[in-house]
Amino acid sequence: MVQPKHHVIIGSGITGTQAAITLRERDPKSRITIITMSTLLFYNRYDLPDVFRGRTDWQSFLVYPPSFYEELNIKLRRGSRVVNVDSTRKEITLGHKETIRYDTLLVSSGGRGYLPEELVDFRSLMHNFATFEAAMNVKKILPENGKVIMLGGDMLGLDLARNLIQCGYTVTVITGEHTFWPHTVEGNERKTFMKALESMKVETFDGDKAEGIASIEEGKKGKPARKIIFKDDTVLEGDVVMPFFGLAPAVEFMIGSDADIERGLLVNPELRTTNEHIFAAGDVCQIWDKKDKSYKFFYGWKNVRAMGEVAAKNMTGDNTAFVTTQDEKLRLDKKGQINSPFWEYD
Amino acid sequence: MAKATTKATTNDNVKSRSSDAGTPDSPNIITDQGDETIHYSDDPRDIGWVRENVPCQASCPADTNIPGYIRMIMEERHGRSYEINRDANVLPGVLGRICSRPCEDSCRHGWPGNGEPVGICNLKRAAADHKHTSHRISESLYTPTGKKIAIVGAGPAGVAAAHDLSILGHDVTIFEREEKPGGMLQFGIPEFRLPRDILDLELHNALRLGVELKTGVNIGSGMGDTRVSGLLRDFDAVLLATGCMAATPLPLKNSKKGDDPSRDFRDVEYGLDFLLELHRGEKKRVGRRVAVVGAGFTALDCARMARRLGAEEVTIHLRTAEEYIPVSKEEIFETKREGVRIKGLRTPVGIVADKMGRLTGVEFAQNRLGGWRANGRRQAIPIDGSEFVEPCDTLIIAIGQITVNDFIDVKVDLDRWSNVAIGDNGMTSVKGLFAAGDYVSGASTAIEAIGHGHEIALNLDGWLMGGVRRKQVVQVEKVDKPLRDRAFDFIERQHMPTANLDERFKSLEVEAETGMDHDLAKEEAKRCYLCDHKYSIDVDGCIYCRACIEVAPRNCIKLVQGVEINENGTYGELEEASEWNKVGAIWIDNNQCIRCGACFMVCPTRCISITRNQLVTRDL
Amino acid sequence: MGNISTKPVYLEDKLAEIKSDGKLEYRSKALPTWCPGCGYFSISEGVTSALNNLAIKPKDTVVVSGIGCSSRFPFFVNTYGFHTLHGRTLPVATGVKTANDDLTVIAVGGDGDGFAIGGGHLSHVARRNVNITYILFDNGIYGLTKGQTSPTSSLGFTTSTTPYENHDRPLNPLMMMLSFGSSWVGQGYAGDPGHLGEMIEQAIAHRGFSYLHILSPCVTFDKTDKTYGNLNMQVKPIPDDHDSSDLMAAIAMAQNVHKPPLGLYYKEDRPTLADGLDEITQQSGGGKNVVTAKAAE
Amino acid sequence: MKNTDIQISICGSAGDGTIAAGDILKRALAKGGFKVIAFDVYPPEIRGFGKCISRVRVTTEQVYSLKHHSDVLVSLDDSHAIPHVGEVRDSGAVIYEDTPISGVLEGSHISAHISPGQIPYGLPVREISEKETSGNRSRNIVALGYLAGLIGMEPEIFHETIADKFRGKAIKITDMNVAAFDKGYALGQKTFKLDDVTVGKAKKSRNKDATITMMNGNAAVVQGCMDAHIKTFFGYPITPATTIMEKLATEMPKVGGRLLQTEDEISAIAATIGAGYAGSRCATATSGPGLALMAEMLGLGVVAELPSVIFVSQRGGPSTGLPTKTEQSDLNLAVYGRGGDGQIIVLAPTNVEGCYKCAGKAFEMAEQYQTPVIVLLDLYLSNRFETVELPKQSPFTKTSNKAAKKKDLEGGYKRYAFTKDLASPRALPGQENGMHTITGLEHNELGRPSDQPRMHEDMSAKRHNKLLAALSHHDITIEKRFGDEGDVDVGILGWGSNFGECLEAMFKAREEGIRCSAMKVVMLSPLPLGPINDFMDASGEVFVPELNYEGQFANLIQGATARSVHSYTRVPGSPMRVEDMLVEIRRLAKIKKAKKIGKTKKAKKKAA
Repeated sequence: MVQPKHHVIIGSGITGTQAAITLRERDPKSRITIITMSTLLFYNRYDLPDVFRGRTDWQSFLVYPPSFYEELNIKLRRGSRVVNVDSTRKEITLGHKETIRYDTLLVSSGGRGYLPEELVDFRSLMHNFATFEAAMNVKKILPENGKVIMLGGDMLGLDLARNLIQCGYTVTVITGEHTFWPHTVEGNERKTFMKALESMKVETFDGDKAEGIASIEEGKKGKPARKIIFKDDTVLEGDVVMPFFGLAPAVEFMIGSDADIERGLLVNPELRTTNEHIFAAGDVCQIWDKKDKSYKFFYGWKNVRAMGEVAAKNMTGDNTAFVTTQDEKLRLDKKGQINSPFWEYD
Repeated sequence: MAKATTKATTNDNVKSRSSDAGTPDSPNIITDQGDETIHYSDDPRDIGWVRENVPCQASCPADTNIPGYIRMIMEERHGRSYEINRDANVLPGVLGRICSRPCEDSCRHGWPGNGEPVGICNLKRAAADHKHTSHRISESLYTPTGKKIAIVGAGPAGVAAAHDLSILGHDVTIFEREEKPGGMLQFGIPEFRLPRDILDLELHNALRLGVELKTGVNIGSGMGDTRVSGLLRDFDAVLLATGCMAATPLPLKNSKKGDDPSRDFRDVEYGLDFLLELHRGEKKRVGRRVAVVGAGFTALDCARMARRLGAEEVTIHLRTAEEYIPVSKEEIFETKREGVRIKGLRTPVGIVADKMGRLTGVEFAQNRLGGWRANGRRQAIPIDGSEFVEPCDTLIIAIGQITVNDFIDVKVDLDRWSNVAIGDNGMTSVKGLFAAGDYVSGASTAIEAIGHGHEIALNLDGWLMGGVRRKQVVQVEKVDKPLRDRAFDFIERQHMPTANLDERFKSLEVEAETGMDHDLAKEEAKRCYLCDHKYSIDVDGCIYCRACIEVAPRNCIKLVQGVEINENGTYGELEEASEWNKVGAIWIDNNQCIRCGACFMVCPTRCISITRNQLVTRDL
Repeated sequence: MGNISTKPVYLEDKLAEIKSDGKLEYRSKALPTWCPGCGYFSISEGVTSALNNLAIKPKDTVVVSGIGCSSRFPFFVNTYGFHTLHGRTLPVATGVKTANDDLTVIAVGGDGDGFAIGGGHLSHVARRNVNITYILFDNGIYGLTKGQTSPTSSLGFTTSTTPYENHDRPLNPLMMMLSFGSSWVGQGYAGDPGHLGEMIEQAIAHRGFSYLHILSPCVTFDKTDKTYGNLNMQVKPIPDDHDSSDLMAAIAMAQNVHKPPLGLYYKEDRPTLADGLDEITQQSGGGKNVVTAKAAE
Repeated sequence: MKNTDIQISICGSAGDGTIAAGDILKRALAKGGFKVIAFDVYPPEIRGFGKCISRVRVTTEQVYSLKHHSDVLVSLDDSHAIPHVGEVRDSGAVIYEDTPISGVLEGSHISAHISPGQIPYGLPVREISEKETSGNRSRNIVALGYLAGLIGMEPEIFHETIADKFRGKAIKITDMNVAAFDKGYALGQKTFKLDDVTVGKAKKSRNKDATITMMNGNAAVVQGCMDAHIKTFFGYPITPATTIMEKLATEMPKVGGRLLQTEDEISAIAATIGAGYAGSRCATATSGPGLALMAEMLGLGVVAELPSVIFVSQRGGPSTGLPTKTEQSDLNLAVYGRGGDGQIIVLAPTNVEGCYKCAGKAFEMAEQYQTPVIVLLDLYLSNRFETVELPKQSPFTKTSNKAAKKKDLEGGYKRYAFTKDLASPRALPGQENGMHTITGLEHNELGRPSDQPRMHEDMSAKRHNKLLAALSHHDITIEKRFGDEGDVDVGILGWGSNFGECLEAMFKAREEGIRCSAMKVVMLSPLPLGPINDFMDASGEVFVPELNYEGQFANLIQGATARSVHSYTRVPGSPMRVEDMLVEIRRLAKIKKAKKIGKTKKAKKKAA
């Protein structure tokens, strides 16, 4: 008897989950395992700003109930960190030293917030917004009508910013090269969008003009909890400092495998890595663009879900190429407010 | 199970202990006269054990006794620690700053599941920093032999060889082209990584045993040059250690002469020359936007130096990616922290200049990654038609160095890479002419050069004296009880303190890394597993009670029924047994053992022993 | 005791030696379930070595035990075994031996099993001189029931049933067995496996009732009294000039409970139970002994 | 505020400190004012590698048994805990080691078995333990601390309990364990809590005359003995009764009592009866195998009419059986297990508080009726922890001896005189003019051997009938009914430790609309037939669940009442599953309904 194939997916986000659903459709008898560091089942991180509107029950964020995984016979390994992938033995080692064999592997571990190296020393004074737990943590410490200082200001951050403002908080974005990431906005266009930001009541502060951040410190008693000191001696105060410098792919566990890495995992348009049994999809991969002759990241909900589906198809014998379906332009809506395809999801 | 064929010959090697007590080769000898506490062995299984079980030492090109010196820091005997270093490498304070640290890549503490490697290099520096101000260097000198040796080049290989040869009783003269000794250390490494006072002091100490240093002497065939043929006539032996002091050229489009754009464009120069000129005292300037091409330490040094010289945007362009370049993660992090950006998958193909001939940008081709090269690096393959331009004002090319052979006026055989060919003992095709260091191997690291100088010196001595005078054996020495605590294993790797960014950019001399203080170094030293300690079970005294297995922190003590023996006589995998009647022995798997000592403490029949196994060189 | 020499030991040499030796044949497949570090491991090693050295085949060996940690023993050796009831080891062993003289019967048990609940049987099996070996694992505590006082617990020893110190004077098993008429009495120590193995070998080789007393620490419930640390300092070898046929000298030596001498105390050759039974058979004018007849075939 | 009802299971290998962790947990929570029911399962091995589970149910209101589903599972050993992951309810927590020593094969780590509805909490237990204590022995405490921190229990009560636990050991040991607890606690507090297990406030008791404590059945027995002024105790260790002797060994000397560990059970019961003869309040404790050994000596107790109390904690049998598993299969041995007509009094408490009452009352009855009294517990009850309210003042007499008075002694003292209440005045050694001889032989009123047929008949009747007076004993609940009053569809007749499960099942059945009540029978010999018959009259169907194979109690009832019951027997070695009992109750309720309808139809037919 032929053993059913074991498809292993690293990452339980939209990409991984979509891939698992497609895999189950196409290969009903296979074993499917999703490995994730999260202790929660899949939820949309786009929903997280709702935390500030008082939606604090984690169960309400779940996209699928627990029974969904049982019905589709998808094994979930939560709280599990992948530490190594041995592509010759086709084995994954988890942080708790368990090894898992795979027949095909999909890496959809996504990206994590990038923090410029010169700010690393101040990491303990900042709050991220990557997970439900992190979001709840910010909600807990942010006083009513409190002030958030946002560094960088990528589109994830700006989404949070507009939500925070609607909830009565104030937000100051320290702008710089990562503002509007992943969109590239330059020259006059940038000026327009900056203005639009202000019309959305997002305060901005030009970080480059102030020669960059010299240090981040704890605020004095009775004062806001954080202060940012710039090299030109400007000081900004706020209750919470949050970095939003775009995403860096989470690939460190793939270094021992023979899948190529530049910043992310390098894949062809069929989302295959340089190892025939390993695929990558979502924010973790750089896809070869024949036209531009370069490896490109594709962000946004529509893109990464499509990637999950494409990868799953190709893992089960298809040869579909990923084509982006998402408009990548930053735009203004009728009210003159910023809108981004990056913010759109079903 | 592989059957063992080698039989122990250890009895023949047991020598009287008293004659060795107190010699620098055998530190910490237990002087208790009661039972046999020191044993010497040249059994390949014992030598193999040290080689396999002390991975840091095995991977050190200079064969530094790393657990030995780290243990001394733990005991706060920094001077002794420094001397153990000096046995293998005469420039501990220097290497403690700039070593490429192959040892840390192999450190047991960094093996999967064990955490991060021990900060071996930082500790080396700590030993140098914290030794007593009136520290006494110990050298054990041999009787003068009356032999004269000339060494060409006062770089790390030459200095290491000169030091060893002078100890062995020979008269040594070094000829150096520059005004100061040190070679690449003196001229190729920025001061923010290596302060010159440290370098000068250690060079002085290495050579002050009677080595004659002649600087400003050009060896060559031109007017006023000293000739190699002449040296061969005047000396009993000549050692060439001139290093790799020429930059590898990078041919680029739009460069008139095709192969060397630095000659056509003022804003294009080679990283090696950039640093050499800077350190010879020339004033160097860079533009606002600097592009550095290259993936080694030199590229990073140039980029960081460019930032110090006022460049605002400095980018290092890699052919492959960060993951695959031979530079430590800390170094990359510090470089990025200083504002340098690193971009991958691009090969420079051309120069873009304005009408005035001023550089305005570099043209790159997008790469894809290819297979692995023999040296463990990744291949990068440019993609046709993918060219793009990155604007910049200065281009620094740091893609490698090559050797130059045109100074030799005697005919010497070269290998296929145009490096000088040497035999097993380091001698070239010309009798009495030896070569060592980068000059032989091509551009490598300081520690490799020192290791090679050390090795060639011993061979050269053998050749001069008509036979090898010393031999490496394993010194097995009893240790009374475990020297570590399990809690030590949970200490996080201590980070090297660094100067803050403002401070660093104040002048070119400010050292970026400020050194570990006494306590920090001791804390880090505690992390060392002391891999030279061997825990063994005396099977005859073992009652198979598994008390040791019960307390073991990992799967390190096993019920075994067999063992693989490798071809070189060392041990391979242990074959475990799960059935009681198959259990031949309970044995400590040295690959897993982290020397925590828990087993030793619980053994009811006291059949577990600890020995310190060190490679020592003994006179024959 | 332990390798204090720094001379390296090579595993493959050792494994080859152990494999060719044959001792492993006497072990069961299952790993012993005694607490790691238990002295009983040492005894187990000793018994298997002894049987191997004496070339007594596993099939010809029966190990009988009662209840207690030590009585798990039959499960860990590859011989015939009988795990009976608390204290009733010796009568069962007598029955086995009486039924078939050709078997080597080894009774094993602990201090509680042998000297408390089963104490009544000791004197009788000794005076009858049943040709069996009784190996007494003395850890001075009840291990299986998690640490109560035993008949050999020291004065002043605190256990869960003697929380205010034990005031019952401990038995002197060696003196008892000497006085009961054991024809072979010796003492070993689990912490000295080499010597212990030799003693077990001699005890099994003896024709008649042999009683071997073994001092063996309970690493789980006795952290203060009969520990390896304490016993290591106390035990000493029997002097070379001791005459093992001198019962009074042996009894005198058995008095030394603070520095327990290790070795053979007393040995005497005299008719066994089976000899007596054979004699009665003859006296009664009956036929040949059935057991012996079987063995003769 | 929501009532607290949490069940925590800690599962590990013997030697992992599983039971110790559970012990600290329940003691601390009882100290915090909660009601606690707890039961441990541990292996028969020495320390070996067997499975241990400690289950603790913590509630605000009194409950009667453990739940089938736990809210939290703590794994100290995955190989043992994996089969128990399924017992954690949805949205419950699973706490486990996520940094094991060595590599494991796919599926051997517990995280592979946690269902999507359960919440995983991995933590480096061993590392933290080794970091804090340089050893791995405090893994259990670290995990406990984590648990406490995660669900928000007060750390102080744990600190105190840990200090209590390690009292008598080096201070360093306590400190290290407290540190290990705190490290785990801090981590637990820091962990983002996703399960819905929460601790509410505990209720404070209002009874001023009672002390609230948490103890197991064996400890309650000991407390009963102490409050009843026990004087002597002789015993021999045997699971699961040993802890009675261990505790008494600590307590009795404090009030001048004497305890001796004898060489075996034969000796223990002999000494107990000897002490009884001398007038001392005395007892022994054992389990099935020991009781079997005592049978002969108990016969002597019966015929000699001497008081003795024997605490018997049953385990799985027969023979050595299942030493560490619970069962109710020594009923026959306790009630019938003697040579000759050897009726004695047998009491079977149903909960921990009952253990206390029965223990104290057993001494009174033994003296009053001059007989051995067996108090029949089982491993489940012996080791089950509950919070109990114990009276501050001892409710027991110092002695209930029917002492021989001056007039009894005049003119030849009759040790076995036939009297109105059938218990003869008893003279004690040392009492003037009371000298007599005790024998196991049948005897006359004077105590002298007699084999006269009439004497044997009269003495047999005396020994039998004097015990019937115990049925009207005012101080002890011989039987008690719970649930619906009046006629019910299903009546549950329960005994011993299993009655807690009976109650839970009864309450659940009532929630489902079944008319149901439960009655416990505490005195098994002599049997309170009157109330039992009344209960059976009121019950449509009589359901008798018990943990033995033969239905020993059902047989006892059926034999004594000549009426049939629905016997329901299980021998899993563990407590009965309430869910399983409920299935049976539903079935019986349907039978009852069918009968009713049948009856009505018949009646209608008749009428027609």
